Amino acid sequence: MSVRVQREDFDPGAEIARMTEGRTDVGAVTSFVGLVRGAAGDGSAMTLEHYPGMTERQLSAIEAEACGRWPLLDSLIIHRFGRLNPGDRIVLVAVASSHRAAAFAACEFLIDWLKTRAPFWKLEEGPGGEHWVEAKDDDDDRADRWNKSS
Amino acid sequence: MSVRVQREDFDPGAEIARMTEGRTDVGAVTSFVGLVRGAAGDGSAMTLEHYPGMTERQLSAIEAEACGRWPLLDSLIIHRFGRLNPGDRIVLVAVASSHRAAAFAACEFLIDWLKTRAPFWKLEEGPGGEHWVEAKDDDDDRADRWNKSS
Amino acid sequence: MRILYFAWLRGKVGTGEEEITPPVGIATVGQLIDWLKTRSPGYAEAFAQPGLIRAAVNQEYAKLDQAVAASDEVAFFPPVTGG
Amino acid sequence: MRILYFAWLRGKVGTGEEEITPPVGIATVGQLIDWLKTRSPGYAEAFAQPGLIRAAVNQEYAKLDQAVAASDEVAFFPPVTGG
Repeated sequence: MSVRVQREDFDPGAEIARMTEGRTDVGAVTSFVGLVRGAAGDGSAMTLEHYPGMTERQLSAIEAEACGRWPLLDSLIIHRFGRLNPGDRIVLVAVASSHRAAAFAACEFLIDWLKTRAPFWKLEEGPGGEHWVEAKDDDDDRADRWNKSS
Repeated sequence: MSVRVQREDFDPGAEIARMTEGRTDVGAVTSFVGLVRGAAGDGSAMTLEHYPGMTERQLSAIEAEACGRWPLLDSLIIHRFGRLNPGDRIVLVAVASSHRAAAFAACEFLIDWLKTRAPFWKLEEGPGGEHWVEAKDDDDDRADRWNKSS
Repeated sequence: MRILYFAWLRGKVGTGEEEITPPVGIATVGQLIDWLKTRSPGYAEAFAQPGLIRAAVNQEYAKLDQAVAASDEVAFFPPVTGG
Repeated sequence: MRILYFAWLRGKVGTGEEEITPPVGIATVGQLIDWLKTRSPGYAEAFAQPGLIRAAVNQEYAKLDQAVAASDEVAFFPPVTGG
């Protein structure tokens, strides 16, 4: 179980490989990579601000919650901050478990909860200048699903 | 959209990276890696038999079904055959989409359908000799979920 | 007609692939199975439990009432266990 | 008391971080907000829509009735948009 908040890019393949290296109890690894969308060169870069300290604390709490809900063998959250361009990776969530049902559920839970709980804010650069991205009701709805009957 | 059935191992990281290379419309990449479980050296290797021709045809049909159900930008299924040891990778399913909900749903759909439709059979080596793995009702149930609402 | 057998069906019938010419009147997958069962005790055993057999005609899943012709590739196998 | 502001709240109050000593009687997050709003038009604007404000005390999410003390780190920010 680990959490990393960093300015640098990450290598999803290396991280996924590390989760299974030298072990034979992992039957399923699920992963989610989130990327910046936007036409290249249209100026739609963004800057991710975060709350150092609280971010790591919240991500660890989210991971602990997932570990309590599903039988996980390992999990990893990496989230970048700073200026990012279209096509850049933002976030990686990866989960290892004996079975795929737990691995899928936990991975989706982690990104859903992260989206509504981890203190990150996106400042988008657009043709009309910078603006702070507003939170989506849809994200709240997706996170809320996990509070209903499991 | 592509399908590969091969004896050789694959590199999940390289495959995931290839799905987003040079494009800025992908917002989410989900992946599933299935691995052989079992204590190392306990003789729990297995041999995966398949039906050459029909396997590729069924995997392509499964992929086409997923593309019809969700707005996918790319998808990939790699499935190995031959003798595999505990810790070895068996299967990779990866999906790229603009948004994460479609990427998660399609990825889980693909592995659920693959498990009940793609003509592969596992011959396990155990302490008591070889035996053919029996299909699980649970896998049928998981695949059937996708026939219900939405 | 080309017939393929996979997994434990192959062991019971004793071959993975054969060319056969069924008697006149064998027009469906179900009739083919009934005829195959008469060929030897091994075949009879392989097809003893219909619920454990899946069939494909020309590499597509097929039901018992699906038509089969001399030029078809017909496969029999247990429920799949990949992934 | 250390107060942090993030995203557009920082722009409206004009700083990302400050040390303040609230008057006696400010015992909860809600009371702190009410007092901050009186400090300048920028603060008033930042906290004008309570539904758009999230608070954390010592890096844990907090509700309006949560107690705050002089040694606490209190943060205000809009709903998060990471991931």
